[in-house]
Amino acid sequence: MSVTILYFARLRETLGMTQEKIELPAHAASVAGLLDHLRARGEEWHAALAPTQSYRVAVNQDMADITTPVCDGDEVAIFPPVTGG
Amino acid sequence: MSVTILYFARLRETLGMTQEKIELPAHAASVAGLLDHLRARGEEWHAALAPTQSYRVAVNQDMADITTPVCDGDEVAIFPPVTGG
Amino acid sequence: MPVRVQEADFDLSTEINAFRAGRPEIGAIAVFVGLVRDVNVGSAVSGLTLEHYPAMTQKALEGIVAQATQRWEIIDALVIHRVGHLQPMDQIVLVAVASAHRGDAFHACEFIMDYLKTQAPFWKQEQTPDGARWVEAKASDDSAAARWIKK
Amino acid sequence: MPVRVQEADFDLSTEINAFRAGRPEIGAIAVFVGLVRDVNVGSAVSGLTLEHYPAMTQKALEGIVAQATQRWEIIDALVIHRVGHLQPMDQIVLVAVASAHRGDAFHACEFIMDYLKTQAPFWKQEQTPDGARWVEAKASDDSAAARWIKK
Repeated sequence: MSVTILYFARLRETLGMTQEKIELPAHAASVAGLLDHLRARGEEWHAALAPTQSYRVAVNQDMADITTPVCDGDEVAIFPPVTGG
Repeated sequence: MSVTILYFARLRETLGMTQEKIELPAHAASVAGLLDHLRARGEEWHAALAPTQSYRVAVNQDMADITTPVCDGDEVAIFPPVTGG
Repeated sequence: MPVRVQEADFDLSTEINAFRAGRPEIGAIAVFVGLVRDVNVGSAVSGLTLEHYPAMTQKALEGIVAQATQRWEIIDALVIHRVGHLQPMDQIVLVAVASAHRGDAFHACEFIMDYLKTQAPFWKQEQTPDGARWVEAKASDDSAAARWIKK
Repeated sequence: MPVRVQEADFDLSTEINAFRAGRPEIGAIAVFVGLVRDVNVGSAVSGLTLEHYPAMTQKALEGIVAQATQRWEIIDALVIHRVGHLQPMDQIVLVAVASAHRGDAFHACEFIMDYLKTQAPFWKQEQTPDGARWVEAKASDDSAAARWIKK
């Protein structure tokens, strides 16, 4: 299935990526599965998305957690804790 | 001793008095003594200044209670609970 | 710590801009504006007269602001309270508190309003279809102010 | 319940006057204005860039305002948040809450700010003498937001 991923702020800079469209295997159809998939890309991704790092994930513009399902056509955003206001 | 008394809002209307200067006997030199002195003026004063009525007293522009001393030349104000803001 | 009691209306932008001018250390401003409502305790209100005790008002408001300054980390506070005749939708009171961070600004602003409501010598008389009536003090204002008393 | 995300500055009086126009039932407006400080975490700050997630920002802010509306008796709420390049002393955010009485206005305004700080997808990058740096989220913002979770 096809998923759009957006990266923001420090994570966008660290990973050198603003937006991408990926094919996610059906067995990885959750935030946890998607993160595992991305971490497998190499050391930089593994470090930046380690569970000990502080970051947030939104699915279809709603704050999500690792159990949130990811479906075909979803927009997933990965970003640092927010600092507006 | 000489004391200036000011009345505000509903109490000013009930008592028909905005400001007066009175001679207060030395034995009445406290808020409690002053109130007793005023209540002795008659039924209307007795009712309006009864301890069960809701009103406040300030001495020299500071909120006071019945134990606050009253000295020669002081300005005492008697008024309903405040309703500004 | 400017405190003003006046008949004239005030403009929010003018007041806040002057209040924060030249102070880049301010990160947060909490503001309260009190307005005349057209209804109170079930009656239509066509106007309001605010009486006060001129010799005491300024002193009482400055005392309240001084207490807020001691209790919270604030950079400055501004209080403007109107007196005289007001119409529904008119502005009555402005309280603004500037701080580096929002928590102190919010709490000091709410504290100043709660104390102003119970300690500053202002009295409202409303014009209603049944004639003029003095506004009664609310027990909820006493309990709001009592929240701030340190145990 | 207007929510706006914009690069342009806003004028406090213009916004508040439009917000309360024709609503004589409003007795209280609590307002918060967030400003760019010229110092943060010990460094001089010469400017700020606010990045956001456009598709999510509006939705997140509307969700926060909707929660406030359910929890307090409020008449209306207004949120304006700026994005892009800002200078010290620039306005960043405006939150205004109108209510009949002040308690609801104050609490809903503080709630919206606390949630905005932890839930709305904005990120600040500061320009300092050592270069640009991303502002770190503060644990105190998480605990401020956690205060509102009902036990």
